[in-house]
Amino acid sequence: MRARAETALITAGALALAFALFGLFLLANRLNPLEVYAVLWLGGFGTSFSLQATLTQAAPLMLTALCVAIPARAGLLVIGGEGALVAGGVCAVLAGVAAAGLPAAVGTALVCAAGAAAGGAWIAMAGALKHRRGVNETISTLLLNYIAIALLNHLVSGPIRDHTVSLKVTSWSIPQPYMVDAIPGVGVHWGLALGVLACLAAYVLLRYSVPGFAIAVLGGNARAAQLVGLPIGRLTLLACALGGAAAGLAGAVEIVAVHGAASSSLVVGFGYAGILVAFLARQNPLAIVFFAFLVGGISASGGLMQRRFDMPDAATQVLQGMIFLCVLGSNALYGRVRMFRVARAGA
Amino acid sequence: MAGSSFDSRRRFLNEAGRIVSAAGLAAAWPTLVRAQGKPITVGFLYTGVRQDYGWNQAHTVAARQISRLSGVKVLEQENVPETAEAEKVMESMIRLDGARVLFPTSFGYWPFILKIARRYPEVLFVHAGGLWKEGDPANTIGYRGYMEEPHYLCGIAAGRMSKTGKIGFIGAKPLYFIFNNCNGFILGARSVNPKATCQVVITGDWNNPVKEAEAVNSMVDQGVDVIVGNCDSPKVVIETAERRGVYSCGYHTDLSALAPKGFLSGAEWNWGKGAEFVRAWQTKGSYPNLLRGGFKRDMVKLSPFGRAVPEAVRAEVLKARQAFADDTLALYQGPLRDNEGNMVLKAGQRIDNEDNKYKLGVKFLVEGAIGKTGLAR
Amino acid sequence: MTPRPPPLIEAIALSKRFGAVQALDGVSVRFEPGSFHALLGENGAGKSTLVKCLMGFHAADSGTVRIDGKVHAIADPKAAHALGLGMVYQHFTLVPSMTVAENLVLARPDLPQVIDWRAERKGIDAFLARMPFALDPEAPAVALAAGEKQKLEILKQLYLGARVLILDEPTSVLTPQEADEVLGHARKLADAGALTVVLITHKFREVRAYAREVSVLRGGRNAGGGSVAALDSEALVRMTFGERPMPAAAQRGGEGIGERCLELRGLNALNDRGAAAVRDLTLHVARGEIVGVAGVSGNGQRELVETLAGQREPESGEIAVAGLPYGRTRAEMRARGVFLLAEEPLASSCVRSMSVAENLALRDFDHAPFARAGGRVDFRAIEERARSLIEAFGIRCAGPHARIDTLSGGNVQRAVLARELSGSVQLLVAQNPCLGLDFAATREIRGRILEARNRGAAVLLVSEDLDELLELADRILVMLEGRIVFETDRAGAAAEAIGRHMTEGSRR
Amino acid sequence: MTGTELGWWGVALAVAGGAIRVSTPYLFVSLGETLTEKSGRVNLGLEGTLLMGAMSGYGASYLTGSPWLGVLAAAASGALLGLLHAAVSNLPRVNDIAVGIALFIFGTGLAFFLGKPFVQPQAPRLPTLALGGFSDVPAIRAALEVSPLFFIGIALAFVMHWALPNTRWGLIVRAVGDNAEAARTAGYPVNLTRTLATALGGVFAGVAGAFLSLSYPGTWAEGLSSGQGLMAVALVIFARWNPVHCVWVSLLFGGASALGPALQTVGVTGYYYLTGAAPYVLTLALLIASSSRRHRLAGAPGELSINR
Repeated sequence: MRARAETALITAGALALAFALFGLFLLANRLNPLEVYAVLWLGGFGTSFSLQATLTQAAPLMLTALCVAIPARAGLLVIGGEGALVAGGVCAVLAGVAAAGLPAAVGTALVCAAGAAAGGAWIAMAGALKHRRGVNETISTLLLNYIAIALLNHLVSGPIRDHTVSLKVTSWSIPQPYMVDAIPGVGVHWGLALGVLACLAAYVLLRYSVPGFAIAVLGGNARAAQLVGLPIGRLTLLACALGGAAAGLAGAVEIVAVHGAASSSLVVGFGYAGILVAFLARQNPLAIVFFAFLVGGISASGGLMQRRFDMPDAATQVLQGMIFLCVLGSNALYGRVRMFRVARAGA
Repeated sequence: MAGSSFDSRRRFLNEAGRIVSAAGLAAAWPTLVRAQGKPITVGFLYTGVRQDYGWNQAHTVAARQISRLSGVKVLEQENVPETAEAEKVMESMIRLDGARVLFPTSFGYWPFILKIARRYPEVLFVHAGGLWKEGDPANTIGYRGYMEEPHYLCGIAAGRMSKTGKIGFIGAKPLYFIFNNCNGFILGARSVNPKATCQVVITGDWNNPVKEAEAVNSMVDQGVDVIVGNCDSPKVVIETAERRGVYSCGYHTDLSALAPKGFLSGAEWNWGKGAEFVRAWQTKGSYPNLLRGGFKRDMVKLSPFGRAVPEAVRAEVLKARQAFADDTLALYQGPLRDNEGNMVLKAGQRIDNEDNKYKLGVKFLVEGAIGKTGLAR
Repeated sequence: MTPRPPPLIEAIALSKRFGAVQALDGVSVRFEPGSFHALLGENGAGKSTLVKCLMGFHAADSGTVRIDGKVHAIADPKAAHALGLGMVYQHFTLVPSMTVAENLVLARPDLPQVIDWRAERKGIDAFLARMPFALDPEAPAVALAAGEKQKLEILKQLYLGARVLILDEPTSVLTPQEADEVLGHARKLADAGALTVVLITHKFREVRAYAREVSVLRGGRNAGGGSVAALDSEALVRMTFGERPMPAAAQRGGEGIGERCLELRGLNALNDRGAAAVRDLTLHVARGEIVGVAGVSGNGQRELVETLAGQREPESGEIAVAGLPYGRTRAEMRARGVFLLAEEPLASSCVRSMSVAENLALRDFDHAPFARAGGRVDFRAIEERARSLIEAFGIRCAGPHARIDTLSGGNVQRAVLARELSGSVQLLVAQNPCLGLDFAATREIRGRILEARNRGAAVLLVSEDLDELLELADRILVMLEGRIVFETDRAGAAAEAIGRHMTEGSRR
Repeated sequence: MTGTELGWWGVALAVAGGAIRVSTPYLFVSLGETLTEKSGRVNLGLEGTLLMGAMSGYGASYLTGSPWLGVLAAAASGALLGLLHAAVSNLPRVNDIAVGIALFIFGTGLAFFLGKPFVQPQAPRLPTLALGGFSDVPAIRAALEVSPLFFIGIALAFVMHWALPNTRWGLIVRAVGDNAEAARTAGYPVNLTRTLATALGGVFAGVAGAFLSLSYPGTWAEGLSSGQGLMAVALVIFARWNPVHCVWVSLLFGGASALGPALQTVGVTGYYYLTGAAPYVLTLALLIASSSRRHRLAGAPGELSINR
């Protein structure tokens, strides 16, 4: 228990430092930090409406953050959320179009499953390359991001393009009944519920299930995992597939809850923001729900800050970058904070 | 690093305002000022940066114009992506800032407008896509100028000025209005030089400076000496063309300042109608749900001519503009073949310049175009 | 450069404490110029700490260091180099991708900004000519054999103008033949008066063969010394080990040798650099038998154990356990009772970030009672079993929830032992199970291995400690350059003969 | 006008010209990343550094009127971000790849935040050397109008190739990157060396940014960079950490980017996305071909986190 308190305290300290530094940055640009933070609170968390905006932003981040957190549990650093999301979106549309005529709920479920499967396969490729060929997963998933986006653009502007839509270059759209609208009373699309559920499931799976324990052993010490005969290849693929499935699901949600078809609007940086959320949460699926909410709030309030202070929209990126750097830097403090030293020494 | 004070930023915004020729506005000015009505907040959403010399800047001009109306406060938000976030930004402006008229400027915002317009009947949504159709909410307006008309005029200038008879069109994405503009440009050029040909390059992105510059360079290498760019920010196309010493035509806003030597003219939006919609909403007046028009409805403009354009060519272009205004000149008229040899319009067939349905369905490039639409017939 | 005579080095009453451990307690030692001085003592006797104080790695709590009579406070290795002190470490400090010449030049403090390689090469060639052993200056360090790397380390110190050369257990990675060559050359340099050599070792053979003076440390304190000629081996043993009784040989029992359990035929495996490490190896271990594999490290033992542990893919050859091909899968390990004690338990068979209880369950967390229906892990059951094992194997720790990396080396090995030996062991592979453990822990672990054998387990004991093999093994094989080159049963086993085979037919 | 019908020959010329124009940013980021990785550290944040360089270069050139001062400002901003990356990565238990991604977000945000005032105005651009004077075909003249930065980049590649084995600092950087323990034993400061190497890597990436905004395509806009910074890591692997190979690899990547538009001008349309993605597919294929489960990529520094 003490270790968890240590994590909370150090992370809180890092966040405070980041907001302080951003305050100085605002002062340097002749803006009053207190006013800005008041508006940030109002825009992101203050009113029920801004909460809706925040949750809308947070929903995809929960899923793309899992795409980093689950493989991290197996000792892999995967940054392929963007590519898995795009792959998920495209396959979700193809599944929806191919399986038209099903009852609405079944159709929606099928579309989401197809998206998750595609995303899972996309990142599992990187897992296979890592296990079979020793290819570093960080670089391969980075390259797979660009390849996925190129494939999306090529498919959407050619083979699977819906020529009846003159509005923009977009793919065929899935049958209307498969679309879902907002969760009644919350005003945010079902992606939010799926995101929270996925985080809970990931936490329980990684913490309490046999495969979860095996993945943790692999992540902790691959040589020990080999020594006790754990199937390293299968565990690597499983961790990557689960992570990819989460990001693929985020892509499918963008289809069933927002756009109805695949287009370049799928490529808006949810994947990269997921990396930030995963590291803030120190790869813990439960903490991802909270930090996705925090990062979503900052992004959601960016608009209001822009309108009220005529401040460039990039301000939220600067703040997120500062938070990321401070939290990463705070890793150095673990084991150093005197109060918690007793916990670590286990004497 | 350079100072980042906001005062200098405000100075640049005003400078952008000045670039637009005051003439167009002066005419409409007196009527707008007199309109009184209860104070109102108007919100603008942009997909990119406001001063991009392009699509967003054209709307900024309208925003400036609206902000000068009495009792009107204008809010602007940049870089709003075409995702669920756009819906939330619109609601945020309505609920937190009390906006009662919204201008979601990007093409891709339309589905989100339809989604929330019914929930906020007290708010007017004005969209620059001109996509309103029967059954869409009453508190939404689709308006858009037929930019193919000014492109036709630029085509005439290009046809006259081009020495090699080879002109170039760079499009961002394979969409109907890009093809209409391209066809207008080619038809204008071939009306004065029947043998003129046009290289068509699609970059694939609304905003990709490197690809746009590469497209200009490879075109000029093929002997092209007049180029027009249809992307969010034509700044790179114009500047690169100027550096390669070839002529160029503008799009969205007046880009003559960027190419003193090679600039011929340009196709500009006139979103001025936006101010009329705001006034109508303020005074509970009537407003059209769909407004599409060319020169006849003063919804498009022609940039001032560049130094290089001789008097004779200017006269010829202005005559054609007047013909558009008087509706005596039809852009699409038979006999017309596409660049794959099929007969698209038989002799005597004439498409009215405001035939929106036909224009939405254009999937072909006219004869003389080198390049494919990539669209199934 | 005219070789100045090496300085007289005197350490007077040096003391150093690391947390709870008093590593040095008032140790005094004197290295005469041009002498070949051995520092003898068991693991953990304070030998390395003493020389690290001399080299400026650690600052002694009290005591002084006098060089040619003048007191010096040596702040860091750079200061030590300036005074002519050079040290060769147990682990290599070479830059793999750099050539021999680059590694030599790298260490020079007065390296010019722009290196004139022609002049440097002339200097290096002249220097190498003076040295007793030669290395190709253009060869990249990564391609050198272990012995050549050790020579390069020594050359590096001499090239830096070291006049006092401290060798910290240099032969632990060399074949005895390479060790003789290196120590022989060092002795010649010392006799020529150009160099004082301080050899840190725990091998009596080397002290007798090469050292002129010896100082013995035990428990961080002086335990005698003097000129080697004047001391017989009994005296040296008494000084090194003190009055402790020699470890009583555990009783050998059990029903004798059963049928073959582990069979290897024509096994080939590569090392991390892709060079052949295990060559066409054939051996078998029967039930109730301990087969010892002797050999100096670096002859393929590590790769052999890793192949058996599933940490390395064999190139070719067959592995059979209990008559069936063994694919090193978890199911086979469980079904045929295959267990393994790896060399560094924390690095090879434990997960640092997990608790003692979880580490104890690595072998069976996926089976009842630890895995419940639906694939749920029952942490309470894991904890209960852990408590009983901690009790049974005497693991000193802060309870089952303590992280395993908070335990001492001995206790980590006990934990691994508890995990590996608490089941029904058919085949046990152990590699240097007592490396770096204190005397009591070593005796206990060797006892448990013998118990497993007495209960009928087949044991393959790979060890670099000849005494350990002589004490435990029923049969001893010698592994040299990836092959089995000699075999003897327990009765006929003689340290001298085994030692010779460990070195014969070495590379040069 | 002697504009002859060049047809396919024109495509080859355009790709060659494009290769030179578009490869220069790739060259600088890959050289910068090579140096940083030689010291044992990976900087995925070069995308942010590139944009900061483009912005500060364009801004300084606009405010001072001298494009070369702009390049200097870009280099300085690159150095600052490099130092920031090193400062955080030097801390214990901090993953330098995660720091890189943090800097990617931070640098990009800062560039667009401070860059707002420079989107509108036109800044004086870097001069170009007209090497095509001998030919009267305008296309050849245009293709051979090359920015001096291209030649500076190639020169720096050879200088770095010479310096790594022939200078004291070169040896130290290689030692720190291959076996930090050995470097520490030889008395060299590991973290300080890596900090300098990362800062210098930042300078290179900053200059790459300045090239984008001051030479080709010569504008400051938010869509300016398209992953060149992020791709630096892949480029370096492709070039086997050899500075001279970086030149060929950059030309290859530049050529691939120029292929798309050039093909369209001769009517081969519809594949612009795929040709754009060709370099990434190529890099992944090479990575797969040259990796092996057993040992590291040839030439890879030992201490690189992406190798363990």
